[in-house]
Amino acid sequence: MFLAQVHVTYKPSILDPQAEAIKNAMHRLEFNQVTAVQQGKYFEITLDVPTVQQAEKQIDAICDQLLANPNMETYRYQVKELANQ
Amino acid sequence: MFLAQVHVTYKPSILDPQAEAIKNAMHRLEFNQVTAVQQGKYFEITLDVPTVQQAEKQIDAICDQLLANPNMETYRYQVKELANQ
Amino acid sequence: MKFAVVSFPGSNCDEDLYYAITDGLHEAATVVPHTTTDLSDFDVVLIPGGFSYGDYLRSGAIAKFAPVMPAVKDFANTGKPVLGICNGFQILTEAGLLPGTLQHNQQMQFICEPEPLQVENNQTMFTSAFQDQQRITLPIAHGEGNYYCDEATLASLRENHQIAFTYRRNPNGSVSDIAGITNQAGNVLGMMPHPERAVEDIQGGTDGLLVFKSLVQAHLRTV
Amino acid sequence: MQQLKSEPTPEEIRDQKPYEAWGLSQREYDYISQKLIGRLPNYTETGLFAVMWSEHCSYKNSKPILRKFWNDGSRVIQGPGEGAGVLDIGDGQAVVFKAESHNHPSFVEPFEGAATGVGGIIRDIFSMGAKPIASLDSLRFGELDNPKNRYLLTEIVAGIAAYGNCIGIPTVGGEISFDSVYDGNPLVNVMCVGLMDQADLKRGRASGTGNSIIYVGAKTGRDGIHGATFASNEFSEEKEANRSAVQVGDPFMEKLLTDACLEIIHDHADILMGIQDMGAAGLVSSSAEMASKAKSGVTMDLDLVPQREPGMSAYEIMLSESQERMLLCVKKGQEQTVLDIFARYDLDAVVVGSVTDDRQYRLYQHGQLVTDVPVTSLVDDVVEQEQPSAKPARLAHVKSVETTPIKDPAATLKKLLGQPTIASKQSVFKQYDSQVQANTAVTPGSDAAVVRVRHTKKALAMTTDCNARYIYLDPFVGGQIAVSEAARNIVASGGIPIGITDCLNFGSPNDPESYWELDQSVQGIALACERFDTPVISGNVSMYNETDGHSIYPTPMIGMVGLIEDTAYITTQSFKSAGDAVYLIGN
Ligand SMILES: Nc1ncnc2c1ncn2[C@@H]1O[C@H](COP(=O)(O)OP(=O)(O)O)[C@@H](O)[C@H]1O
Repeated sequence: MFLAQVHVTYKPSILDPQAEAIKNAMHRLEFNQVTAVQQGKYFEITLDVPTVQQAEKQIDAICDQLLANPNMETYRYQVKELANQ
Repeated sequence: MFLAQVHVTYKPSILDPQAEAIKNAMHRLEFNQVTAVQQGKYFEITLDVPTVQQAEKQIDAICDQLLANPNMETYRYQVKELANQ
Repeated sequence: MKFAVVSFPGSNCDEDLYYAITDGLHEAATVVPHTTTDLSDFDVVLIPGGFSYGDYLRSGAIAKFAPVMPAVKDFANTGKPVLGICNGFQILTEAGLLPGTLQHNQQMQFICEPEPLQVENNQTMFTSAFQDQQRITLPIAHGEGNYYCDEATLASLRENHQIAFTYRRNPNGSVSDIAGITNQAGNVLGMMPHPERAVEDIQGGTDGLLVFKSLVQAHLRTV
Repeated sequence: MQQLKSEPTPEEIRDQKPYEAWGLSQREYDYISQKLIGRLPNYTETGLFAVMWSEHCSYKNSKPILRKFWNDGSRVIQGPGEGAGVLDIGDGQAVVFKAESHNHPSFVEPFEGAATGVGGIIRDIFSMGAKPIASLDSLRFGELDNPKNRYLLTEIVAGIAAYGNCIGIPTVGGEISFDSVYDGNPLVNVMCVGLMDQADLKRGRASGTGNSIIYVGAKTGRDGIHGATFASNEFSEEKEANRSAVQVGDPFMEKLLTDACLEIIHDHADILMGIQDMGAAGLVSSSAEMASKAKSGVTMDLDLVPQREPGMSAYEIMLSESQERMLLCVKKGQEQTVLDIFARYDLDAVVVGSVTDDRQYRLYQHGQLVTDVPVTSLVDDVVEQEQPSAKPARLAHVKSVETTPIKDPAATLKKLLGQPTIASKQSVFKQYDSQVQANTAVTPGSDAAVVRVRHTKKALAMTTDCNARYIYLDPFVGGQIAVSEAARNIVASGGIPIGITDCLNFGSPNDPESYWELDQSVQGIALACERFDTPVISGNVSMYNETDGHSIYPTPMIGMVGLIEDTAYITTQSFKSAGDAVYLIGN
């Protein structure tokens, strides 16, 4: 069993209205020292495969096909083995 | 300048329809070895404060008040100092 | 009788509510901006549907910090009625005036359709004009209307008769088919269906008008 | 004339001809440099000409044909040529509408492409002074057995829903059909309808020497600038791979922008000289067109333009298609009134320039004059191109097509009803908030949608229609059929048809057969419009809808609006009660 931790974030040039709105909300709450906010998605995916190579291959494919929109987003991930329960 | 990396995720007891939908989509794409999916939000927040303690205190408050809904979400974060540009 | 309709940046049913009161109910209504800090002149506060602050982050999450919110809480504490519809319901849960949370619809899509409902409790300020267990139809239009609360909260909602409306064919996955709940005191109601879209025949039904008529009845009892 | 160090010199542009890749022909380039400005244009200017002279902005290929449309009629207050057309509906009120296509962006990035399509057409409506009261969407996809098409359908519908629902404009109708000719080239056409008091009518004019040009709304980023137009020396390979020109919509900001602009139009009409949205070719087309229509000049300082990314060149700032931006012309000395209103809505608004009397178009960046050309050379002097036209060879054989007689009508009926094109579209329109604003009297699922005009007895019926197969078989008659179908939908809903808008989705104008189809269908539409007394008051042309040399069916979408004099006349499609008589009318 492997656990993949995936981060999907916007490419730098993409307008992210959500992050803007969140930053503005922080400023309204008087957290004025916040100078930048970026937001993205985070996934934890458990895979029942025998090797880390297989886990990585599948996660790569899942990110490409499903989790990230290649027009606007990039992704990165880490795969680690889970201790047997 | 400090950078906080914040993860907001659902409490384990909460059924997250979005994560369910994503898991189902993975199965439709024949990634059948995926046994569990959790999803959450990821934020990178840049703060212009002098000390790491101040950064952590602010991030804690921001998470509590804004980024996480205590009914269903938990958060964790890491703060690191940014190299001066 | 004076109704306040609180308009947040991104609210989009504020005018609809205003007209439901003025044209449907023939009472006086004022649309007040999110910067208002005193609502004590009004008899009822209405929190409209829409996408306050874009509903970015979570629906209602940013609106709960709007300058008007302390006034809404003060108003609720006096025991006068506060009604949140759709995004208004989401804001009231985020602000802690109502228990629970509204999650994404189970099927992850926005749903707009007339929805068969049941009045579960006609003993509230918002439902007294309905019959007990009356079956009604109101439009729904939401992407995040899937009501969630934990077991303990659900038990106390039941015990205190806080469930005001239920869906007759659960469209979104809500716990216990919940479509609308009140707070424990019974003077704050949040509901996902839109009564303000069902006040004139041309809109396809008038069941929504009874929510507002109930408020008039409740007001008459207090004066 | 200045250019940045990294940009090619005018001589290098002349010799290396980058403009050809931007769609400017050698003849056009020569005409511009020799006849219109009398010198070689610099890099920024060449870019401005390329985009302003493109079909998208100038309609240079389609204009000769579009003139054949009929746009008279007693109700017409504003015909084609402004943000949207305007028709008189009595009581001092007017209906404003227009349709626009967002086909290519929706193929590249379906969710955002469709969402920004909705956002764009809404700005055209409120910039006239009208409150947007309804939208309709006309969609075409390839067949659904192809997963790519299912993906496009899901995402495009979600994008339309996300934008329309959030901004609070009901999506009340539309149409969808499926055919493999749209594989690789889906059509996303959105129509928006607005309601206004005639007294509030505003136009896109930069008039009155010395008056200020105010930029408002989202910051400018490098969105939507066509990849091909990036000179390779501006970006290192690595950066290029990591950046993206996708336009992203922000319906929340557009809601604020709509409310703020309408407030200024209502309360400060006297100081607002003109207003226009920044659509295709953003800042350059809006400012140049506003100056052209007012027969004035304009000067802007690009350093003042709110920017989302550092280091943007003048070319990029001017061509950016960032969404949710508007340009206003405001009386000198009265700017603060307008800026204060935008500040109240938390919107960026800045004075970026002023109106001049010499009819020159001047841009400054970093204190240097980077563009100095006559306004007319950008907007009015575009050389129209009547293209060669030829009747498609296939039409010679149309009549010989055999049809087989139906043996088992029940089975055929079931099969027909199972076709996605014919089946119920409820799974789509259920995702649209069709009732916000609480005026929708007939929601999707009937013939035309009906939206009542609050506080009057009136209502407006609206529909979009086009059966592209008929047009493929006979564009002239097919064009008439499209208008007739729309009119039947309006009449069946209780309305009198009063006008149309259109989206002309065609193949390449350089293909004589496509050009002929465009010409014929426009003539067919024009004739039908005259008969129905429904002037064409606005519209949009989308050409080059082809993949690998295969063009889509010619698809001139018709958006029609009808006036229902009394809400009591509203009728819906469904059978009402058992025992009612059923009549069949017509042949
Ligand atoms: N994309 C769409 N968006 C909104 N409504 C739609 C859409 N497609 C179809 N509808 C609605 O469904 C109903 C039937 O449409 P359609 O199948 O095109 O029927 P018809 O051929 O009779 O016009 C109409 O009310 C139409 O407005």
